[in-house]
Order: sequence, then structure tokens, then C-alpha cells
Amino acid sequence: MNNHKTKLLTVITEAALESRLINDIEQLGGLGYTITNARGKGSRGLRSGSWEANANIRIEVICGPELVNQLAEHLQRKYYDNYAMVTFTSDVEVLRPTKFSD
Amino acid sequence: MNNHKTKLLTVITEAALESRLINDIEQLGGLGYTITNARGKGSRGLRSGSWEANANIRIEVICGPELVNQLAEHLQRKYYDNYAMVTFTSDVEVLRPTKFSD
Amino acid sequence: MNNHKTKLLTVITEAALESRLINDIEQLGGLGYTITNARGKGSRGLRSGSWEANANIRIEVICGPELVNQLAEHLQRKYYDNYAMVTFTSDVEVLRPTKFSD
Amino acid sequence: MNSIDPIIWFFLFGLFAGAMKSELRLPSQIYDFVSMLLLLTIGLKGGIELANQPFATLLPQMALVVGMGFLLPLLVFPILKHVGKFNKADSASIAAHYGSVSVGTFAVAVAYMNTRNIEFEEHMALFVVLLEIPAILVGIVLAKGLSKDTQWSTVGHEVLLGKGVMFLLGGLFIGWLSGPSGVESISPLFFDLFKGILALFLLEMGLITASQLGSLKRYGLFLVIFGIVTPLIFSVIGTATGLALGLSIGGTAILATLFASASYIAVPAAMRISVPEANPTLSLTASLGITFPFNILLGIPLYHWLASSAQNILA
Amino acid sequence: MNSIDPIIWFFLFGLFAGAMKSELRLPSQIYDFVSMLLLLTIGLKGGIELANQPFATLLPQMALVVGMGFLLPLLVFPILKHVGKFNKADSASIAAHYGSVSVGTFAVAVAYMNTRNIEFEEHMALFVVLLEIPAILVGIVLAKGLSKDTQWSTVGHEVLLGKGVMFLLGGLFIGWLSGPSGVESISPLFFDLFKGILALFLLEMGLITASQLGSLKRYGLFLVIFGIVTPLIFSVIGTATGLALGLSIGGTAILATLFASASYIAVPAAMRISVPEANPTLSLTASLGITFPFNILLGIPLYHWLASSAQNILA
Amino acid sequence: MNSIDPIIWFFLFGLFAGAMKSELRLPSQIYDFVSMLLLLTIGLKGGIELANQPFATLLPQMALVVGMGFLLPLLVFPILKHVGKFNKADSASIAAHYGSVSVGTFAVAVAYMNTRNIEFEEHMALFVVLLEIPAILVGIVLAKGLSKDTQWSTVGHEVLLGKGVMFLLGGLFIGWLSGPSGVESISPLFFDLFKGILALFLLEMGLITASQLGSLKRYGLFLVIFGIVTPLIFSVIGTATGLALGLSIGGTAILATLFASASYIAVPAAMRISVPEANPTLSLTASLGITFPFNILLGIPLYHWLASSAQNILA
Ligand SMILES: Nc1ncnc2c1ncn2[C@@H]1O[C@H](COP(=O)(O)O)[C@@H](O)[C@H]1O
Ligand SMILES: Nc1ncnc2c1ncn2[C@@H]1O[C@H](COP(=O)(O)O)[C@@H](O)[C@H]1O
Ligand SMILES: Nc1ncnc2c1ncn2[C@@H]1O[C@H](COP(=O)(O)O)[C@@H](O)[C@H]1O
Ligand code: NA
Ligand code: NA
Ligand code: NA
Repeated sequence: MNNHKTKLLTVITEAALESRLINDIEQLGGLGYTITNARGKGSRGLRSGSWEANANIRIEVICGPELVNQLAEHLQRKYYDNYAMVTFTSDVEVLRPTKFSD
Repeated sequence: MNNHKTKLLTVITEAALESRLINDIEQLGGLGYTITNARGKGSRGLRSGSWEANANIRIEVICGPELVNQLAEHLQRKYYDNYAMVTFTSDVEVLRPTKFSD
Repeated sequence: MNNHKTKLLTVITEAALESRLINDIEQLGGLGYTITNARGKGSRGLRSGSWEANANIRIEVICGPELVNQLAEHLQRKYYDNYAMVTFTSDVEVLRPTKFSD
Repeated sequence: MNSIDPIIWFFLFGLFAGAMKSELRLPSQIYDFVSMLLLLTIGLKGGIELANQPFATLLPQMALVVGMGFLLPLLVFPILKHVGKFNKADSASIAAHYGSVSVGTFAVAVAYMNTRNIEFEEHMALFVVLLEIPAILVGIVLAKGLSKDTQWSTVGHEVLLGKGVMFLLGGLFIGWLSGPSGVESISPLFFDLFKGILALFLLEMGLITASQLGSLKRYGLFLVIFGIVTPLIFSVIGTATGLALGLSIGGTAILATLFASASYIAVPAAMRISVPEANPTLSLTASLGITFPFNILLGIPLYHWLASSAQNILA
Repeated sequence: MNSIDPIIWFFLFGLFAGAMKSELRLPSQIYDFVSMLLLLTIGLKGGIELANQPFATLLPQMALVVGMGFLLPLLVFPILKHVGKFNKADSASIAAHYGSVSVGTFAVAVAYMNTRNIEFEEHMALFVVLLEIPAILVGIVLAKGLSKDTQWSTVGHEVLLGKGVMFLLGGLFIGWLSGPSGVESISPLFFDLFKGILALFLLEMGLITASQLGSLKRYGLFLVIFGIVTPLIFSVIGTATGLALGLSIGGTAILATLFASASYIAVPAAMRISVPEANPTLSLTASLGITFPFNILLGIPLYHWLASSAQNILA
Repeated sequence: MNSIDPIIWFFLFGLFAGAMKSELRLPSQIYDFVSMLLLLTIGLKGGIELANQPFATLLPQMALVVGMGFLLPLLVFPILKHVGKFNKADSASIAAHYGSVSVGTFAVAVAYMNTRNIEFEEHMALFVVLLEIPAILVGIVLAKGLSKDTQWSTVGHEVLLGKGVMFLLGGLFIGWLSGPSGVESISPLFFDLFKGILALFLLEMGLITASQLGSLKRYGLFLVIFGIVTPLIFSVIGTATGLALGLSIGGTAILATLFASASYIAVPAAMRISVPEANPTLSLTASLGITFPFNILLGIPLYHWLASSAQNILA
């Protein structure tokens, strides 16, 4: 198998930001994303997901290391001060590298 | 703690494939899987999850490196041409290695 | 960018344990967690999520390597014998290390 | 103004909200719930009617309707392939969608007749079930040929046990076995709420239709024309079939609507599994983006007029 | 044929669809919603009845019923342990399930009586709440002994504040405080839709039951026999208790049904937390896979016959 | 005791269950569904009323109400900033919440009037829509100033196309276009179930309120006092406005309730996007944790008394 190392960015944040984050990802050149609904707790308190104002989403973007850094920095600059948000990156291997930008 | 390195396969694909993928995983020897509902966008367009025909699922399988390759190749051969699908693998450590095949 | 290596603990277990696991995580010093609903199959059989008694949750905790081990060992001791549960850890990089304990 | 049914306004409201990129959304499980209630109710209604009349008298009608279900997709397949220039799989899949029926369109037609106190044969609901299935089989054969490879037991499983057909059939049998007096106790949920539930369904359909409009530009003019002309022609065939079956004006109009409607629940699901190489966006764009709104906004009144004109001429 | 309630057909439909591996499913939040409505409605009905009669007159009846709730699990525990050869935890857990009651079975019994215009004491709903709890406490003591380690406050929290008991109690209090005229404004949702909602609940129960049948083979014959004989015996005890309480035929039959039914909501949840070493598949297979279908298909008519025979003999 | 509406008991039940840390929860999609039904129903009611009377006669009333919607947040902003010592963004956000209205509180007020057979102008529902929006605009300007940077088209999009306003407006137009006879067919879902649906909504509101109480301790006494005094003062202004508009006692009381209520759906969503630096916990704690329960438990009867006293004095 011809594996290809790349990066996975995971963002956990407020559900209210969904459409804005999608815009950001696409404008910076991300070719795809996956979203799941989530709930949780962090420095900005409990977000139990019982109604929309306190629901979280979990966004995953697979992309090359440069875009991953760009995205993470962009999100940090734009949202960290005012929104519940956690981002982390990890190493993954994909089969069809052409599907993911770099 | 006695950690044990193994692999995690993540597959994001159309919800309609759920039962067939489970069959595939089990027939190739996977001992377990976890599924969450998802939505997203990729090369095959927007899959917003608003109704079943365009909902995604996210399947995770923990297993040894050989099975992970076998599974990924099998899925690629069988589904990539006709279905929205992304797969990636990553390194994880588990506590109870006996629970996972390979 | 000033990335910081840390750990991600993922626990997949019975939905009935949610509040107890949250307690455990907080008492051992975890500063946050994220939960998504899941279904799956493992050594304790099929958990299809169709009703609460057989629904799973997927908990993620980002924290330093020491706490991750402590948490994993604690969960193993307390729940593995009697509950459907899988835990695994992986390496991640975060941007705001101060948000995560250790 | 009052002559437009409020459920149609719900559809237009959804369409507008979707076009404006509003965040309106029916939660996905609520959409499933609402669809399920519609399917069960339609099945129940058909079943009750079956309980009211000897099954044998309906058999000839049923046979003819099933026959038409096999015929209709065959009529459009060559057009899709040679005029539309779609490949074999896509042509077969779209043909299957148009040969089958849309439960939502049927429900709107029923509501239309009820509002105007137009009588129709209640066993129309039975025809919905009958018409769901043949076109799927034809579509698969058109795409794959009659090769021995086709796993017909899997196909049969997918088709018969898929949610759409299953809820319709389940409702049908329950209605049949319980009879009109038996279902009385469950009628507040299934019958009294029917039009309200249909309104919510149409709201979401409007939102979904709006999201399909984007793809329209990509697939161009042929699909738009096909999505309007096909229902017009099929409605004429449906009217003729209704007359042949000796149906009332209401029944004829509903049968014409059924023929004119294109599936977006059972067929897409079956095609996705059995003809995966067909592009699902193509068929859904046509059936949801064009034919569904055309039928509920303009088609149904037209088919009603067609049915009554035809009956007048014959009388 | 018409003598079978349509809600029973919904159960059989779910059972069939599940057995055929159809993809039918009630969305999980809809199942939660439907269960919640059932529990609230049953609670409300009991509460309204409480508002109608002086509480004190019910106290002796309530005491006897609670007493039986402690007794029933003790009767089956030795059989499970010595005949069934289950370990202590499993025996205790199964005993708790059978000592407690099934709200779904109760609802079907109520629907059965209503369809046949058989009168019964409305405060039966109160007994549902009372019978939920004692068996859980007995089960925990049987599994753990009366050790000081047991965190009774946690157990009490789990039991009383679990969803099942909470919705029942909430409905009960609201019904009691509002009285029959007060709840009139909310009756379209809670009372008129009741049987339709119950039908959907039974559809999903059929699907769940079908999914349990696989485990049956693994756990074998004893569980099947136990799942049928226990309700038979408990229904006799229930009938005797009903007579002792001076209940009507309908009330006696419902009390017999309650005794014969096995929990699958409150008790599994409580056991999972308090007796985690018990295998939940065992008890759910028995209670959902055998006893629930047995009771709603055959048991309730039988217990009705039992109650009227017993009353005839006494009269 | 019977004088308390059962829907209030549902709220108290939720509050109790939440305070006891019970696991009771309305599934999130069910909560969305229930909210959606409430908003659509309220919109429909307003729309039907609009269909009943010439639009022009309402225009002056509407203008005055919109004017008040701009004024109210301006009244409390300085108090929040100088007495409460909140920063600009938080003061502006809280002011916007209190200048806007709570649909849930409105629904309870309507139920209160219906139970007591008190007449009121049905176009109150129209005022709900009108009052939702101006306070949001004022809040944004207070926080950001009238800078050219503010992307008003984005703000307008967020406000008008957010779920809350959209469902209200959609219902309003559908009701208006369909008229009273048109909506009859959908009334079992939207009107007959209304109070039951409201009961479920209030149950969840009780649970949410309970979860807010924890934050109260953190933010202290000022917020508690503010959350009670503001509705009292605003209700007086509302009563005066009602008299100025020549409303009935019921209508005046409902307008007073609207002024007294604080938003927790449309405004939080809009503020989160347009004034993200405001702490959402502050405003939600006040509006959900204090003002909402105060209004539905004590406020509405008080405002009713206020309205009738005022009318008596004037008469
Ligand atoms: N240490 C953590 N581990 C996992 N998830 C976290 C952690 N901290 C925060 N989160 C998630 O990120 C969301 C926002 O975090 P915060 O901005 O810290 O409130 C929380 O609601 C959690 O869902
Ligand atoms: N770059 C990406 N990052 C994260 N998820 C992706 C990415 N590309 C695709 N996906 C997910 O995988 C699904 C199928 O992808 P595709 O086959 O490219 O349409 C999409 O609907 C997304 O949920
Ligand atoms: N090999 C695996 N890969 C991914 N998820 C698993 C695996 N094994 C178990 N799980 C998940 O963990 C849950 C509990 O596992 P178990 O205790 O093995 O029954 C299952 O219901 C699955 O959701
Ligand atoms: Na058709
Ligand atoms: Na029992
Ligand atoms: Na206000």
C-alpha cells in the first residue's frame, strides 16, 4: 500500500460557529471537512448540548502540514478570545493523497 | 502501565454503507468498531446530514497494522470509485491488546 | 507557531457511565473533556444505540502524559471488568498548552 | 389567495428560507419521524379500504398498475441515454426514479382532493405501494443487464425491507387486519394530525429542494426540461390508465399524479446500493429540484383538470 | 381478526421487521420522546384519580402492594440460583427485573380494558410507581448483602431520580395537583394521542425484542421456561392480591398483569450502576425477549379470564 | 391549588428534577421540535388575526411598539454599565436581552388568559415578532458604536434569518395567507396540541433554569435584583403603552408581559455572533435563571392585576 503522511486538525467549538468555520476552512484552501455533534467542558464552562446555545461541534480537517498550521493560527487569532474552542493536530496516513490539499 | 502500540483506522463515508462496511470489517477479522453520525464535505460534494441520503458516518476500528492495511485496501478497491469515502490511519496505544485482532 | 506536544485519551464505553466518568476525570485533575454519542461492537457484543441501555459514548480528554496514564489505569481498574469499555491514547499537538492540565 | 392549501405555503416557506440561506432546519430525527408517520398513515388508509372490499375485485386493477410500473421506466430510458447523453447507469437510475412514485406528492394530492371534497378510491394508497417497486427492478436490469451476477436476493431485501416500502406495507397490513373500527383508537395520531405533519414534511422538502437548486446549473437545461415534460406525459398515461380502470375523477387525477411523480425515498436508497456507479445527485436534482415542486404547485391542479375533462369527453 | 388490538399488530410488525433484518428503526430520540409521553400520561392518570379520592383510603392498599413488591423478587431468587445455576449477581438482577413492573405492559393492559369497556380502578397507575422500586432494593441486597459498603444514598438517587420513576412521579404529582379539569387543556397531547403513541412504542419494542431473540439460543431453555412460568405464577399471586384488596375484575386483571410483568427500563438502569457484575444481556433477554411478548400477546387475556373466574367463584 | 395551570407544574417539575440532579432530559431534537411548533403556532395565530382585519388599522400600533423596542434597551444600558459595573459589551448584550421578548413567556401568558377566558387582541403575536428585532440592533450599536465596520448585512441576515424570527415570520405569513378557514386542516397539530407542547417546553425550561442557578452565586446580587426589578418597571411601561394603544385588559396584560420578558432564543444567538466579546453566561443567567421563572410564576398574575387596575382607574 502506498501510504501518505499528512495531518489531521481537530477543532472543538461552539455550534453557533459552524457556518463561519466552514467559510474559513474553504477560504484558506481546505478541500473537505467532517463535523460531528458534541458536548463537553473546558475553561469556558460546561456545554451540555441540551440546547443550541450550549452545544458543541467537533470539526475534522485532513490536510497538509502547512495548511494545518495556517488554519490553526487563523482560528486562534479570530476566535480564541471570545469563543469556547480547543484545537489540536495529529499525524495521520491517507491512501488517496490527491483528495487533500497541501 | 503496559502500553501496546497499535493502529486506528477511521473511515468517513455515506450512511447507506453502514451495514455493508460492518460486514466487511467482520469478515476480514476486525474484532470491534465504533460508529458516530457525521456530516461533511469532500470531493463528492456537500453531505449535510439533513436526511438519510446525504448523511455520513464515521467508523473507527482499532486493530493491528496488518489488518489496518488490509481493511483500507479492501475498502479502497470496493467503494472508492462510487461512494463518498475518506479513510485514514493513525498510531494509538491501548491497554488491553488482547481485545483487538492481529 | 508554537506547538506543544501532549496526549489525547479516547474512551468508548456505555452511555450509562457518563456522569461517573466525568466525576472521575474531574477528580483526577482533567481540565476538560468532549463527548459524542456512538454505537459499536466489541468483546461485550453489539451496542446498537437504539435505546439507552445499549448506547455508547465516546469521551476525549486532552492532557499531559502523566495524567493520561493515571486516568487510563484508573478506568481500567474501576470499570473494565464489568462494563463495555475501550480506551486508547494518541499523540497530539495543541496551541494553547495552558488550557490542559499536567 | 385562500384557494392555496396552507401546506403548500409551508413548502414555499421552506423553499424561501433555504434560498435565503437561513439556518432553518427540521432536526434529522424529526424528519425521519414525520416521514414515518406519513408512510404509516398512507399505508393504514389503503389497508382500511382493503378491509372494506373483497380483495379479488381489486386484483385486475392491481395487475394493470404493476404492469405500468414496469413500463414507465422503459419509456424514458432511451430518451435519457440518447437525447440526454447520460451513461447507462445514470440513465437507468433516473428512469427508475421517474417510473416509481413519490409518497409526498401523493399525500399532497390526497390533501388537495380532501380540501375540495372530491371523492376518490381509497385504495389508491395500495397503488402507491405497488408502484414503488417494479421501476427499481427495471432500473437495475437496465443498468446491469440480466446477468447472473446480480444478487437478486440482496436486491429484493434492499427493496422490500427498505424503510419506505416497509412502513407502507406495515401500515397497509395493520389497517387491513384492524379494519375501520379497529384503527379508531389510533386515529388522533395518524389521521387527525396528518395534514399538520404533512405541513412539516413539506417545510423540510422546501429546504431540501432549495439545496438542490445549486446543482441544477451544473447539470443544465436538459434535466429541467426532462423534469417537467416527463410528468406531463406520464400524467396523460396515468389519466388513460385511470379511465381504463373505471376510476372516479378524483381517483383518476391521483393516479395521474402518481405516474407523474418521481421517487426520492425508496429508489435513491435502492439505486445507491444496487447501481452505485450512478450519480445520485443527477436523479435527486431532477426529482426533488424540479419534478416535486412542479407537481405540487402546478401539476396536481392540472392533472385534476385533465381527469375531469377526459371523463367529460367520455361521458 | 378484528378482536386483536391494532397496537398489538404494531408490535408484531416490529417483530417481523426486526426478524427480517429490515432497516426499520424508530430514531433514538423519538423513542425517548415516546417513552416519556407514555410515562407522563400514566402518571397523570394516576394523579387525577388520586385527586378524586381521599388519599388515606388508599394507604392500606398501597402498603400491601409495596409489601408484595418486596416479596416477589425473594420468591424467584432461589430458583434462579439453584435451579437456573446463575451466580449470585445474575440471580439477584433477574429477580429484581421480575419483581418490578413493565410500564409498556401496563399500558397495553389499560388499552385492552378500554377497548372492551371494562372498568378498572384508575389508581392502578399509582401501583405502577409503587411496584417499580422495592424490587430494585431487594435485588441490590441479594447481590451485595446488607453490607455497610452499599452507598444507599447513591442507590436511592439512581432509583428515584432515574428517568422512568421520575416521569411517572412527575406526572402523578401534576395530575394530582391539577385535578381532572385542570389537565383538560393538555389532554389532546397526553390522552388523545395515547394509543397512537403506544402503537409507535410497541413497534420499537417489537424491533428490540427481535434483536434479543439471538441471545436466546445462547442462554437456552431455562430462561425461556422461567420467562413464561414466572408471569403465570405471579399473575395468580396478583389475582389473589387483587381480590384481597377488593378490586374490580378489571383492576384485578391489571394488578395480575403488573405482577406478571418484568421491568426493562428502571431496573436495568439501576442494576447496571449498582450491581455492575450482573450480565445485563441475561435479564433483558428474559424480560424483553420472552416475558414482554408473552404478556401482551397471551398473558393479558389470560389474566383477564383468571380475574373474572376468580371473582365469579367468590361471588 | 387547582388555580395553578398544569403547565406551570411542568416547569416546577423540571426545576425540581434539575435541582435534584436527576437525569431527566428532553432529547435535544425534541426540544428543537417543540420550540419550532410553539413559534409556528404563535406566528400562525398572529397571521390569522392579520387576515381578519385591515392591515392599515394596525400600522400605528405597530409603529409605536417598534419604537418601544428601540427605547427599552436604552433605558437599562446605563444602569448595567454604571450601577452593575459591567463592561460595555456585557451591558449592551444584557440590555438587548431585556429589550427583546421571550416567546415562552408570551405563550404562558396566552395560556393564562385562555384558562381564565380573558379576551385579548390576537395580533399580540405580531408584536412578539416586532419586538424581537429592534433591541438586537440597539445592542449591537451600544457595543460597537455606529462604526462603519459593522457588517449590517451580516447582522441583518443573522437576525432575520435566525431560527426564532424565521419560524415566527413564516407562521405569520402562512396564517395571513391561509386565513382562519384555511388553517383548519392543520389545527389539530398546531392548535389542539399547543398547551401539551407548551407543557413539555416548560419542563425543559425548568431543567435549563435549574442548570443556570449555579452561575447565579458567581454573579451575585446585582443580577438577581436587576432580573426582578427590570420586568417590574418594564411591565409598567408596557401597561401604559397598552392603554395608549387602547388595548383590552387582556391585551394590555400581555403587552406588559412582553415588555417584562427577556429573550433567550433570538437575542443570545445574535449576540454570540455580533458581539462575541460579551459573556453569554451573564445574560442567560439573568434572563433564564431569574426573569423567566419570575414572570411565569409571579409576574403574569401581577401584570394582569396591573392592567385591570389601570383600566379601572381610567374608566
Ligand atoms: N482538556 C480537554 N480535553 C478534551 N476536550 C476539551 C478539553 N478542554 C476543552 N475541551 C472541549 O472544548 C470545548 C471548548 O473548550 P474551552 O474553550 O476550554 O471551554 C469544551 O466545551 C470541550 O468540549
Ligand atoms: N479533507 C477532508 N478532511 C476531513 N474530512 C473530509 C475531507 N474530505 C472529505 N471528508 C469527509 O469524507 C466524506 C467523503 O469525502 P469525499 O469522498 O471526498 O466526498 C465527506 O463528506 C467528508 O465528511
Ligand atoms: N476494535 C475496536 N475498534 C473500535 N472500537 C471498538 C473496538 N472494540 C470495541 N470497540 C468499542 O468499544 C465498545 C466497548 O467494547 P467492548 O468492551 O470490547 O465490548 C464497543 O461497543 C465499541 O463501540
Ligand atoms: Na412516476
Ligand atoms: Na413483576
Ligand atoms: Na422585554
